[in-house]
Amino acid sequence: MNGHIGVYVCECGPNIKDRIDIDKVLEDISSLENVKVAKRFPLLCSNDGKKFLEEEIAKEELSHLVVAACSPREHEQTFMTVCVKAGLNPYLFQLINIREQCAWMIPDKEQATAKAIQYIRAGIQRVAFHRPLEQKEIDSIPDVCVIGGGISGLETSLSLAGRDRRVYLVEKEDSLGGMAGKLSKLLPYQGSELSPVEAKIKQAQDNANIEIFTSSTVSDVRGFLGNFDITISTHGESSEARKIQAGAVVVATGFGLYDPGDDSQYGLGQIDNVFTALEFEEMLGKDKLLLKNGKPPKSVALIHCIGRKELGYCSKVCCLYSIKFAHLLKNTSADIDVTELYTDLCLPHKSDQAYFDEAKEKGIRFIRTGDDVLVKEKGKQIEVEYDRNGQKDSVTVDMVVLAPAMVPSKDTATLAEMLNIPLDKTGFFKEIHEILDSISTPIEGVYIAGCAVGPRDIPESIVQSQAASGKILSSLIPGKKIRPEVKVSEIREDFCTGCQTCLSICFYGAISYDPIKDISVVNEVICRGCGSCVGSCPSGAIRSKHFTYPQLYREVLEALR
Amino acid sequence: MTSTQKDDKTESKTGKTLPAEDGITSAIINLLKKSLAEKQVEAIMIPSKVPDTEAYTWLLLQDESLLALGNPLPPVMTVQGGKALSNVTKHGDLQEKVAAVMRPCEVQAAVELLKLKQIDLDHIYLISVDCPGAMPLRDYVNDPEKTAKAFEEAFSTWGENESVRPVCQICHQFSLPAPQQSASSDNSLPKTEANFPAADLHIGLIGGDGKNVFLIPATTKGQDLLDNLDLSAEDSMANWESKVEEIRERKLNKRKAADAEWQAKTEGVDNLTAVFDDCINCHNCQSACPVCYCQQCYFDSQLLRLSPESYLERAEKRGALRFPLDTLLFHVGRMSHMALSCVSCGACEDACPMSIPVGQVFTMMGNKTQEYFAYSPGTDRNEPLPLQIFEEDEFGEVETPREGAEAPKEEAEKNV
Amino acid sequence: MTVKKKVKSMNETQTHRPSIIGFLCTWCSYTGADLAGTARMKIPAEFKVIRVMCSGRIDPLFVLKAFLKGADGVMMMGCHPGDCHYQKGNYNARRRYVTLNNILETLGLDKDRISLWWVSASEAPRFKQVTTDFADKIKELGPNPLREEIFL
Amino acid sequence: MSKAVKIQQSTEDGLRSFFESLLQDKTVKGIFTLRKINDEGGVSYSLITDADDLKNAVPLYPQMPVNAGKVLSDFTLLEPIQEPVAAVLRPCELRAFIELVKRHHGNLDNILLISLTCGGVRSLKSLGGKNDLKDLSSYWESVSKSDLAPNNRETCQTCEQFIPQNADMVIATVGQKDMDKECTVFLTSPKGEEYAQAAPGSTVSEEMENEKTQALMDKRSEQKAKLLETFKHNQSGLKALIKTFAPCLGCHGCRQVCPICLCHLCDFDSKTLEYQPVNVRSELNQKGGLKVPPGNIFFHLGRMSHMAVSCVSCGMCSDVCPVNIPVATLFSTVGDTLEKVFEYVPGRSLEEPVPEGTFKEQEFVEIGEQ
Repeated sequence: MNGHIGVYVCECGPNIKDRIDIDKVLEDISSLENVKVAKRFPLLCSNDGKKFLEEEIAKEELSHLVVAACSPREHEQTFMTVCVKAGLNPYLFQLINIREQCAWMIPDKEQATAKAIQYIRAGIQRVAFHRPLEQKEIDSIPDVCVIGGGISGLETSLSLAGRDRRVYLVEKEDSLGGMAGKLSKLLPYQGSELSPVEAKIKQAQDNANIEIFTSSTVSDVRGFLGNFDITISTHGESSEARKIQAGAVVVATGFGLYDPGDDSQYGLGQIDNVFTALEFEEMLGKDKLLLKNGKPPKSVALIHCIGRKELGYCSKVCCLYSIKFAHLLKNTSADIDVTELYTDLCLPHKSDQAYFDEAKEKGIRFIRTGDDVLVKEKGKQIEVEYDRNGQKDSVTVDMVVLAPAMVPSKDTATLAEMLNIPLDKTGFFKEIHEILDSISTPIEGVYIAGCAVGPRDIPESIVQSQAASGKILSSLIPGKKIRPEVKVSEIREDFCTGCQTCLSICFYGAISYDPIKDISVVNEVICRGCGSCVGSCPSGAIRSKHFTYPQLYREVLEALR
Repeated sequence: MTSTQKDDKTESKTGKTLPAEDGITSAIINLLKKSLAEKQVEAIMIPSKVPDTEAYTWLLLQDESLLALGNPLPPVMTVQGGKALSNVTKHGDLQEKVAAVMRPCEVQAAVELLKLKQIDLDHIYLISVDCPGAMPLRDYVNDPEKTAKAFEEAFSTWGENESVRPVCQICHQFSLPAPQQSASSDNSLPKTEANFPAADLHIGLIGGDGKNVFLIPATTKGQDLLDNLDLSAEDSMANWESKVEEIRERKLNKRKAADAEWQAKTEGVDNLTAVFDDCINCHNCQSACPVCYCQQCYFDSQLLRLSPESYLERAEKRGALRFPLDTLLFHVGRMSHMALSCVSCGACEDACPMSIPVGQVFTMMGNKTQEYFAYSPGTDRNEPLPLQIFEEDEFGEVETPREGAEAPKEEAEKNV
Repeated sequence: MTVKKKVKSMNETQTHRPSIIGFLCTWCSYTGADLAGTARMKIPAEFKVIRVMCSGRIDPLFVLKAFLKGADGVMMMGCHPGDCHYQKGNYNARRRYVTLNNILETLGLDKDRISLWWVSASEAPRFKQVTTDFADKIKELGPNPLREEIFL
Repeated sequence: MSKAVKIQQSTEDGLRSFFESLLQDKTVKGIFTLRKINDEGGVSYSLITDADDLKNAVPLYPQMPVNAGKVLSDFTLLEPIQEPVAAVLRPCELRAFIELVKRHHGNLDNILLISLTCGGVRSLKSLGGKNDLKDLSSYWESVSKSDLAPNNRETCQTCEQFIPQNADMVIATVGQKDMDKECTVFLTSPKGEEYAQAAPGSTVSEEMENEKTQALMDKRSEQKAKLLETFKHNQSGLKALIKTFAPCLGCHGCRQVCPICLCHLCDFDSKTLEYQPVNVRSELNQKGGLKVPPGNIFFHLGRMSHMAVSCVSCGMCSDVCPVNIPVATLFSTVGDTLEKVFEYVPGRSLEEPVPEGTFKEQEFVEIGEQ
């Protein structure tokens, strides 16, 4: 190669000047092959510095630029912009970090200087193998795919559709509404008797911007913010797959309920008149609150915290709906005897305390128990054994209602796999930050809302859904171009032997297989340039741009000087 | 051909006679030491023995102490020298003056590779040495000591030794590679850069009886090297020359006989097939061959692959289809690619795990085609490759040149 | 620059100082290294960084090449499992490291010269500690015999 | 107990007549097996479609000219076979084929997989490169005695996987006293049972893995232990490694015949890894000399890092090495290590993902954290 490489060392005030013998550096490298010019400058990231570099590139007709200064994380972009201004492809440039990882790490000036020389030599060797790369720009798709037709999914869809975004709403059940839709009544203090869920379903169905897919699941997702290719499979007598494009995905797949199992100490499925909260809700809904023998219960025990210990988290909503049950039971007949067995009470909202006190006034008994509660048959009745401050005690009732914990809905793991988003140890989707950003995922353009993230109550779910919509509306602006990664992987066709190992390695589904050519193909828009596929290719057919074998190998050679 | 030999005799070469008190090896090694010490060259490439083993390998060395491992004429030819040199220079000038000491056929290969742009000789001094032949690699691997001893005898029985490899027994390029009947070959010294033969410098052993070695410059480059080492070529080499010619005559006759024999043995597809019957498609012959330089051999590529159905059809045509497919196509095809440049070094035969006489067959085929084009590979850097030039009125008689390559392919599938 | 000059300047640096190559993922380990610098932590001078986008990019062949070329030590560094910027690249890195490590061990080669470390963007002290410890270990091991080995 | 068919003929004739019936009633389109190609004892794999040609079939011939897994992979690379074909493979060849299929290099559809309890194959080397295998009595005698057959490949002598998995049928040879009188074929899959109906014999039920196979297993394990010991002494360490590969010609024949090396253009033969003049100079200056061609050990270790985890220890590599480097010993020893590390047995199952294409989050957790 007979290039014109320009090498510029930044003094960075005293930071580099005082700790590295820059003149020695310049003396060593200025004589190297292909080095046209080597100079020093007080502060290259300053406006003067940028102007200086710009002029130099033109004046010296540089083919490649090497800047020895601070960390690429600091000013790589700065100098790349300079290159662009000067008409030099920004990828024909290399920033050598002689500040953080040299000057500041090595007190001994001589050693620091020697190492700086090595780093810069490596940079010069490397840059000689750089190739110009082009920044692509592609249109972004403003439409959104919402997975899950529960209260969160509905809320998200409605607020997006309200801003004229096209929404694809995918629900695996044959009807919308999700868990919240199954609730007979919301807490009285939470407003109207009529479930707002139904209202939202109606609005969604009437909204022209929302396309609803019931009995459907998302079977494939590829891409990133602004550009997802999604396959929606509809099941039922005629199952079909439909390919759609969307700019963002909201996962609002809700939750499932903890199953203590038939052989648990709660007698579920073993003893008559032991019900789960959901079964109880259905009875309430049908206004058929009766025992198996058709008689109304005279006494009911409500057991909280089922699975709390096993799962290691509080589900947050059980206390309230159990109290709700108590209220409703009392409303059916005042002399019904209701006992609530809890290990810890969770009353998060401002109105909850009053609601709880009211229950106590109505004569509902609240007993704080230890973790071990045992439900067993006692004649026609049910005895619930528990310990209370270490004392064994028990209560005998006609009916027992269990409040099982919320658990991730069953297809959570599969979805996580498909979307390449992580789960946390509870098995719910993992948010970027539990406090600071509870709806974003590591994948740009994929958001999580509602109980898919963890136990939430309805108001919290709704707020989250609105937040997700807000994020999307502010980041995914119609007409705004998207700039995909430049330093992506590419396949050298004649080397590729079609073993498809790279397909299983790529987390982004950026690599596909071309059966005609019998080779792998990289989708450069989806590829994020991590380069994991490179190491997996036995034929060396994959090259990651700007981190090619020769480029890195030069660095290795110089490091071994 | 013999006529050219006579012409060579008429004008006798001059060179430098170097006494070899401690044997020819140390004489040559000392010469190389001297040229390193006096900075005439910056590096030496020479076959060397890997310490604590019987194995030989090529060594490119700068540190003169390493010369102790060197042996200009090891009992075996491991990697063909031309290939080895190409391996380190094919991507450009080494920018270091290197003296490469090789067997004549290795020098020839280097020159062929030069024509094929697979080697860069700018800073290289090609030095050839009178070669008594090489022992079969398998013999050496199985019993180094015995084989090495047997090889020693080859120095006393120039051209008559039966234990060296068959291709060596019939090799007529055992000395300074000389063009056969190529027009450009004028062996009078000094050669001009514009028209030099294969080696820059040749080291003669024949007629020195192990007491002397002869340094014969073949190019001005070689001559300058000698001059700078105060070894100017003033002695007459007539004695060496006549002995070389004598042996060459004998070997040419042997070669004719062998060619005839092999032609008979390989006449017709069935015979040819029989010769390659044991082939297991390891393609060692191809990768050991110095003039098979392709990065991806056509015969290893996917291009020949068919669908299972067509394999079945082919099988049904004949009742049985042999796998791997196209074994014979590979050999015949390879032949068609490189026979013209075949320097009869026998590397292929050494590398064959099934002891197929592939070297001997290719030598025979090589001779035929080379005579046909009046081409002698690797003896003159300026002689163009026959297939890179053509004369419009040549070979009028030939109708369909591809027939030869096609027919065996069809047959190869049968093998029944 | 002419070959002669190059040869000379190379021979000058021949007096052997140990050389340790670190392949650092840009998101965690390289950032952690920067932080160490910003905090003016003393890091062994023989430790030389090669930046890659992800530890998953570290082709075992690089490590092998560096090792055979005579690197006295090679460190692969990436994000802690679960924290990879690309989700799972570091798991691949780990498998490849394990493969190489076991090959070297089985063949009785200095597997200890090759190591893998998880260092996050905030773990400057850990960066200092692992690089220093490894450098000490390498000093104990002495120079990599492969550096002088001719018959490779 | 597993089902088996017994044919009252010598094992080879029994197989021939079985294949004949398969071909005649068109149950299969062809038989893929070893076949004589000359009178000097030369054999090659062939696809036999004509029943009359079966006389040349020698399915049990103790030689492996090429790894049949590689051949079947080539055969089915472009598309699956449409009509059924029966293929006779040795266990390691079958394992190789499975590994290749996993890497999308081949397809199992419509192949009736017939394997055998394998007494090993003779090393081509032991024959001085000549294919002269006329006298097999000594071989068959030791196989019937569950002994290590003389002149077998080293990898065969130490092979503990000689009882095939994933086959539809398994021909019993190890420890079979009267192979000259009877032919026993175990039916190890429903497919096998279905096709066996064409076999001219009676169905019995026998133990495929019996004390006789166990006897051979013990001998091989013992041999393997020995080999590992000598390996530790002779092949371990840098010096030993260099000695081992000193004679290497760089012909890469080992890679060419390796069934797992599926790349049609090997990275190590590509320009990427070739030495530029600058590399040659820098190494020359650094060390005072370098072996030419360079990068020999790099090739072998690199190839190892690519395929050793799937090495099926068929021993082809050692057999084609012109300079007798014990390539297979090295590779299969390393393979054994990796097998334990990744709990991955090459060719065991189609479902197991290839190690280089997957990982477990919970594995090797201590690494990198200390």
